[in-house]
Amino acid sequence: MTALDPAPTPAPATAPAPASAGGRTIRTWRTLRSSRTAVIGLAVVGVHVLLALLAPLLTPHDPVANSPSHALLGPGPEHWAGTDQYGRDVLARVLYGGRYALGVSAVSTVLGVALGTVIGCAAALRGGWFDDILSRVLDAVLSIPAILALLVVVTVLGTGYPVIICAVAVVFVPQVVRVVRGAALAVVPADYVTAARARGESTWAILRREVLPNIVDVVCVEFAMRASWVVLLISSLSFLGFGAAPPTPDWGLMVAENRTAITVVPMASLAPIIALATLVVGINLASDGLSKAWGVDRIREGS
Amino acid sequence: MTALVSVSSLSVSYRSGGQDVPVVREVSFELPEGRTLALVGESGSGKSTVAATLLGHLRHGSRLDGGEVRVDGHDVFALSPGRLRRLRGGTVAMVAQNAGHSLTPSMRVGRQIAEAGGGVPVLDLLEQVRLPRPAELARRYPHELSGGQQQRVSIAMALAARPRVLVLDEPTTGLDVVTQRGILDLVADLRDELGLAALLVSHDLGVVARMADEVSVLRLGRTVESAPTRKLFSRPEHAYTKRLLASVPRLADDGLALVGEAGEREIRARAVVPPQAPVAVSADDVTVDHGSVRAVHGVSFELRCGEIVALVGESGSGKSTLAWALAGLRAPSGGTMTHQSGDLTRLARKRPPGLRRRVQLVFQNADTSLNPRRSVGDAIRRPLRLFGTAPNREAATARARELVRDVQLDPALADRLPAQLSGGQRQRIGIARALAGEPDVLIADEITTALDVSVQAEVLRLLDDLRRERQLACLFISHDLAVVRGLADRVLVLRHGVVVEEGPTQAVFTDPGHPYTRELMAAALEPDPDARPPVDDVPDWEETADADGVWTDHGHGHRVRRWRPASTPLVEGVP
Amino acid sequence: TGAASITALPAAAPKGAPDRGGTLRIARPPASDAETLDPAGPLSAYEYLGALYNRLVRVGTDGGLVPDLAEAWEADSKARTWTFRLRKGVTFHNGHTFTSADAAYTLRHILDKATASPQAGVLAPLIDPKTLRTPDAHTLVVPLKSPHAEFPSLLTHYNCYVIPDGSGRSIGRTGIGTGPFRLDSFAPAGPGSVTAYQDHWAGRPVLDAISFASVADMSARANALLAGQVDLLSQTNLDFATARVVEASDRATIARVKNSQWYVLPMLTTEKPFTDVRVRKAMKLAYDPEHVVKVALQGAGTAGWDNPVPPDDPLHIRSHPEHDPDRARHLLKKAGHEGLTVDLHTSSYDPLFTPMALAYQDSARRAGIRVRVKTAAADSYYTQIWMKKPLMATYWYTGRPIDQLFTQIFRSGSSYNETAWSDKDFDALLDRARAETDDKRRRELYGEGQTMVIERGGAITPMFADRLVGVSRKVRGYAEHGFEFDYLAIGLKGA
Amino acid sequence: MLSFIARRTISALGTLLLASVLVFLAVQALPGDVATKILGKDATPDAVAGLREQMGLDRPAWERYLDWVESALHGDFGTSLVSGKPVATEAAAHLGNSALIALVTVLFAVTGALVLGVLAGLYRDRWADHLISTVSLVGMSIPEFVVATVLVLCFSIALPWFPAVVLYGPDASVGQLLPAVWLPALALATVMAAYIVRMARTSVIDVMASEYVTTARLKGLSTWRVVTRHALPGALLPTLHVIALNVAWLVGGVAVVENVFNYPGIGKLLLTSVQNRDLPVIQAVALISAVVYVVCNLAADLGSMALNPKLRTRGRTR
Ligand SMILES: Nc1ncnc2c1ncn2[C@@H]1O[C@H](COP(=O)(O)OP(=O)(O)OP(=O)(O)O)[C@@H](O)[C@H]1O
Ligand SMILES: Nc1ncnc2c1ncn2[C@@H]1O[C@H](COP(=O)(O)OP(=O)(O)OP(=O)(O)O)[C@@H](O)[C@H]1O
Ligand SMILES: [Mg+2]
Ligand SMILES: [Mg+2]
Repeated sequence: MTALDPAPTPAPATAPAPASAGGRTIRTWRTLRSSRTAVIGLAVVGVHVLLALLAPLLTPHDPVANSPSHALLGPGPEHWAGTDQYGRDVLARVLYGGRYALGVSAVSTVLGVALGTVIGCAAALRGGWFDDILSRVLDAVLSIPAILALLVVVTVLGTGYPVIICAVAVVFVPQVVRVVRGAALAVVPADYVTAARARGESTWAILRREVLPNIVDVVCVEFAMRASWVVLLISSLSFLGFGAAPPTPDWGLMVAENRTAITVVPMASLAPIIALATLVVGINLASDGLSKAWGVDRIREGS
Repeated sequence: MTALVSVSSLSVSYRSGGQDVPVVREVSFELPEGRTLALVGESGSGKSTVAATLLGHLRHGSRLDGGEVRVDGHDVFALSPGRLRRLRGGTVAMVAQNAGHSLTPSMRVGRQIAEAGGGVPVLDLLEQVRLPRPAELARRYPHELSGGQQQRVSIAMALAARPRVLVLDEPTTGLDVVTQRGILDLVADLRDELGLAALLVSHDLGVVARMADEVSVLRLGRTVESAPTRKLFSRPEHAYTKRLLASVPRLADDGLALVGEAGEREIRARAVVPPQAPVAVSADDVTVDHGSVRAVHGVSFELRCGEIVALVGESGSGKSTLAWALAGLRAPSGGTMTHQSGDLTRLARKRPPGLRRRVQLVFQNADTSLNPRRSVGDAIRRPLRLFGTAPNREAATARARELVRDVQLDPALADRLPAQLSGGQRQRIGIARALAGEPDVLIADEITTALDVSVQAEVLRLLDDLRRERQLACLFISHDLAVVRGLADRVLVLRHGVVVEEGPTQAVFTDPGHPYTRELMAAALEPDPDARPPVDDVPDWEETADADGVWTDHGHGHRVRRWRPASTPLVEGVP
Repeated sequence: TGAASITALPAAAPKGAPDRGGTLRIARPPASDAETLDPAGPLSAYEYLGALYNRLVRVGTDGGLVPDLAEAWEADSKARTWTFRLRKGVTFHNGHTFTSADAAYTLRHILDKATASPQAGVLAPLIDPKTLRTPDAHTLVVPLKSPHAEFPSLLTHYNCYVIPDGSGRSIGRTGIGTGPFRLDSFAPAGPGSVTAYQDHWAGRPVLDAISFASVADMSARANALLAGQVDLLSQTNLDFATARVVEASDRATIARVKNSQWYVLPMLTTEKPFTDVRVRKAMKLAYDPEHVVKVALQGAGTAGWDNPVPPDDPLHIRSHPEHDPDRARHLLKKAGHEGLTVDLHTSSYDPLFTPMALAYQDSARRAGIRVRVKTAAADSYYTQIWMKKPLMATYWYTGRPIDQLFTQIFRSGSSYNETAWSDKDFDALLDRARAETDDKRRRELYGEGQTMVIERGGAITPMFADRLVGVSRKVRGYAEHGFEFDYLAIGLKGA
Repeated sequence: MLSFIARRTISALGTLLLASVLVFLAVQALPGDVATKILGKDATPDAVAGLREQMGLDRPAWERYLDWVESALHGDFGTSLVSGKPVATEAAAHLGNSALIALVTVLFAVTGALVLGVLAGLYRDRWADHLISTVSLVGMSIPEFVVATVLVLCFSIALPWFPAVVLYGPDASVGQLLPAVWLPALALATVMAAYIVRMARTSVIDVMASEYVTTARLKGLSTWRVVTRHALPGALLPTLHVIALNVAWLVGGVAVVENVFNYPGIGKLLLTSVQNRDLPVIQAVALISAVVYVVCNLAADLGSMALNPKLRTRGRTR
């Protein structure tokens, strides 16, 4: 389009030229809304969050109260999803379990992604020996399976929310660093970063003003993806008996406790499985939608 | 006799955000046997889309809205898949826009040509497109070939099944002038030899003028004018065509061409740099290495205030490297560079702020030189604050708006993101950002290469205005001699990191001393079918140095590196 | 309701006579990766022992002693020297004849420090290995350091299986005994098998062979049974849900071993507030064992009333203080612990710990005691919690004769004294009971001992639980009580 | 090319060395009394004390590290604190068994996933693509222990086709283990395939949209030829790394699945050794997983070198 051109140029004419920050949010929102997968995914996650938050209102039952006279009941008017072998209400346990799954994975993912982002950006920007050594160390850390690292951390520090949160965060940092570093490396040679360098800006200013805003999408997608991994990982850990301690209403634990009884009280193990699967599917859909909306290829970037 | 190809009221659109966006609207043309039709127009005008319909191809997501394309009497969009396959390659073949991307990287080029069908042996085809040592070349992978060679392989591939129509989509974009000339000559020869009809897509009016029998000008998907080449170039009718033609810089212009609303051309007299103007930057014997590669080799020049010095040379000759060294992004490995107020051999972050501010770089690609997530106003304010040119936020905002106005843009644009601006607007913002530090030296590295001609004309004019008003010294880097012609006061011709010729623009263009300069000029294409190249004889040559030194002086600062006619001829494109 | 269907679980395995022959497949939890076949050692592979070896005496179904390799035994009048008359015509699997030398060696092997036998702690104070005498090939004389009228009962322990003379170093691998089966193969924490020993002194067993598979995960064991891969789960107390699944399947069913384990909430008597006997007493009076049996066992067991001696033991006394929350409250008040709050540690190590803890918590509330149930990791439960935390949940297998039980778990300084209870009177009472040769009088003394444990000890013993054993529907003649498993009679129908 | 292989191999070795340091340090941090663990619940305090003395873990850490690395290089990983057997033989037996599962898994997952992924990519936005994408999304979202449990329920309890658990020890022969391999492999393959399907789909879409595939089509080639000759080599490249990462992931994944099936593989060894605080075994298993990871990545790099002529011919004159 040329300025000599009497015809108005379409792009600027249609865009109302909003302020940059607000414009971004609006744009993001619009792209998100246009992606059906993202909407469905976010809705599913949202429902999960709501159910977890409103758990006490939604069920009159205590998720950890044993009631032997009501053990192993099928679904009925009193216990919608039946009870397990201790007579605990399955629905209550699933609802409260969402708090654990969401809370722990959200906090640990935030921690891990935040830490990983800072380190990854710094590595990409500093380059040189710092980057070399860091990449080596991260590679070495990555070469140890996450589940083993987690088992070791949990056995060292014992189970419990803070430990699991930190452990998961720490285990995921290298993977986040790798992805973020990759994304940042694509930004660092861009001319606007070079321009900032030519102006003599400080590393931190370049990171904050030039690099970070351009990888926000990658970081967000990474966040969504990690969250789904974390949910799965934590449930695996609980399943193996290294995660949540009974009688915590944890989904992985519920499956472990009830899987042998699946023919007698199928809901006791199916309900947590369904909850787990829908949450992860929701997160995956959301991150798929996000990545499409932002043009980030999530598989290429990570996993 | 009916035309081999006939396109009638072709309309194509694609869906975006739930809306149908028309890309091609009611385009019609006919292409008789043995003729060449050119589609011209600025980027995004729908040229490639039209071209691909000749092969019955539409991009993913786009849709035929109306009209039909007949090739050899058949409606291509009605053909069965099998017949369509036979049409492709057999009747119509395509040479794609970017040979580097259109060859499968994991397959040897010989096999790629062979599988295109036809009975012609691969080696004969390779010979036909004038590729030396075809047997060895056929076993190479695409990435082992130079851009020119890749393009020749694409052509060979298109010719393999002996088609009757050749669709050439920007066959020379991305190639340097010399290579481009070679490819065009080849295509012209083959067309005549094999009696092919050709559809040539290009945004370069020079190429079109040289190759086409007829021209259709596209704009926003519509044909604005359609005429035989000679007529179109001599008597354009539509104002848009006129403006387009007028915007193309020519080797003959002695000063910057200003293009009017109706496409009238007016040559602005060159600004006079007073001989006593102070020297802003002087470089002496500068050498820059990329590891073991010596990219710039002993370059010396002086740049005075208010002067524009052009640095020309083919791709890879070291132009950008020199620019980066001046801007302090790369440390030279030898020689000195000094500014009035300090030493330029140091890296930017070690230069005192005052010096950093005075030497500013404008990047080639306006798309990538502005942070896509920050408003353009922000981009301009940042150096204002950093260099302390503006004492506070309000002053910076005010000054930024002023700068936007200085580059002839609406200050309201300051709130937009780069993606909301056109290419030309973005490039102006890039310049405004460079001006924010109130520099006295501006390094412009191929700042117009990515722009359409009309936009390019504006940017050049802006630069010329600035140097007149602000006495800016400017190092203007380009690979296009014609662009340099109207703007620069002096020219440095760079080849393989070495300056082969330098002198006042006037002198260099009227009397190019070095065969390399002559080669560049001979390869330049004028938007005029009758234009004769300013030079036609380019002798084969090799470098010499004798006792008198390496330079031959032609007076008035015009000097040429010594050379002598070569004993063995060089073959283009052979590594 | 659910409760009804649980109590509807069958009381015993299918009745009827087995067919002769066949291979019984048993899934067992491995004792450790380092388990051996040495019966005396701390890591013996328990299931193999009864098949491969015999003891001198064993425990009968009525809780009394019955002959095994010893046909008869008698003490002198002071119960200081015991003489065992050994069975004749018994051969080891390697063809050697069983003699008194083997029996004596077995005792010396247990007492050998290098063996690290858990039973050494019980026997060493009684026996000096040098004084063992074998007057002839079929007589073993055991002089005791102090009188012990119940001494033979100590030899019923599963550490006391008889091994050939001098085999101490190799027995862990060879498994040569006199039992109904001989060893085919054995891998620690791995598979193994035994085949019928044709020359067994009591006649050959019904089965041709038994194969053992070690499966650590309980659900995996249950799955193996359900899938028909194994016929019997040993040492596996199925939880009710799994039991119901097993019962409902057409391949397997549930057999019950009555009162096979007792559950304890040991209070560490060295830790406050349990140093005060009034607090301990209050903790016991405060809850209703019947409630715990109902809640935690769904009725599949017997109330313990804080007496660790199983109800079917002939020496068991029935009397016990009644459940009395008011008195408990009163006692606590006197001890200055009104409104006591205690932490009770449990784990998923055993499926009944947490239900028991919760039931106790429920019941004790009426006495104003606040119990906070804390769940600890299962894998480190016995290293971090047991004998370390003031109040926790644990269990023992029944089948220990009363003197063994008291000596091992309640006597001052004994190795498994999980309450760290140290009561001079109790120790003296034990000594007196041992020395008492009059059966009636001795029975009274052991009765007094039980009362002491109930009144002063640190162990809250709410219940004896039935073990729910998963067996294939083909299994016949399954009989197990305490540590006794009938390898001779068990067989398969339609094998 | 040779120099590329050499460089890549050396850097892989460096990574391994670093990983060994990390493993050693992490394992040193493990608390818990090994002696109590070995002797089990019924251990007497005396026995525990004796054993603790015997093991003598009181030398400085770096000394033990050097010792460990040196003997590990000779194939000696020490002896298991629990079973007293050489760790190397024990780990080798378990590793072999897991390799059996891994082999079947990778075979299933990779071939199945590639076929499905390519189909989805080719028929993008049609029903086949939607079906495959949805199934793979669900596959990704269900943890492997759930898949394993369901498989046991269906194919060994309801329909007794496969054993529910493995009743053999680590020394079982391939013939003994073979019937038990399929269900765990299927459970792992489901999860693993999901990732590969998605990756393959995306890269096929990318490649199919590339100019060179368009050019190949416009040459008049048949779809089959365009896909197999032009699109697949390019599409496989990025998939290769996802496959490598997934194979490395198997090491962790098997821990869960082997636990469900009582399969005597490396994953089960890992779990029991962590539970038992069997330090030499943990170290060996961790190191083995690191080796697997590094080797897989190395293989992927070399594989992509073979597929990508740009890397293969690097250094050849142009
Ligand atoms: N899926 C699509 N199908 C067709 N056209 C599309 C599609 N997506 C975008 N377009 C738009 O169609 C217009 C025409 O594109 P086309 O490639 O034909 O232009 P062109 O004249 O060849 O431009 P250039 O000189 O940049 O190659 C452009 O504005 C392009 O952005
Ligand atoms: N970072 C780098 N590392 C190694 N070699 C480089 C690097 N950048 C450029 N070169 C080489 O240095 C030489 C000069 O490159 P430069 O970019 O300066 O050329 P140029 O004249 O600007 O070309 P173009 O017109 O394509 O922009 C080329 O041979 C190029 O291959
Ligand atoms: Mg185009
Ligand atoms: Mg350049």
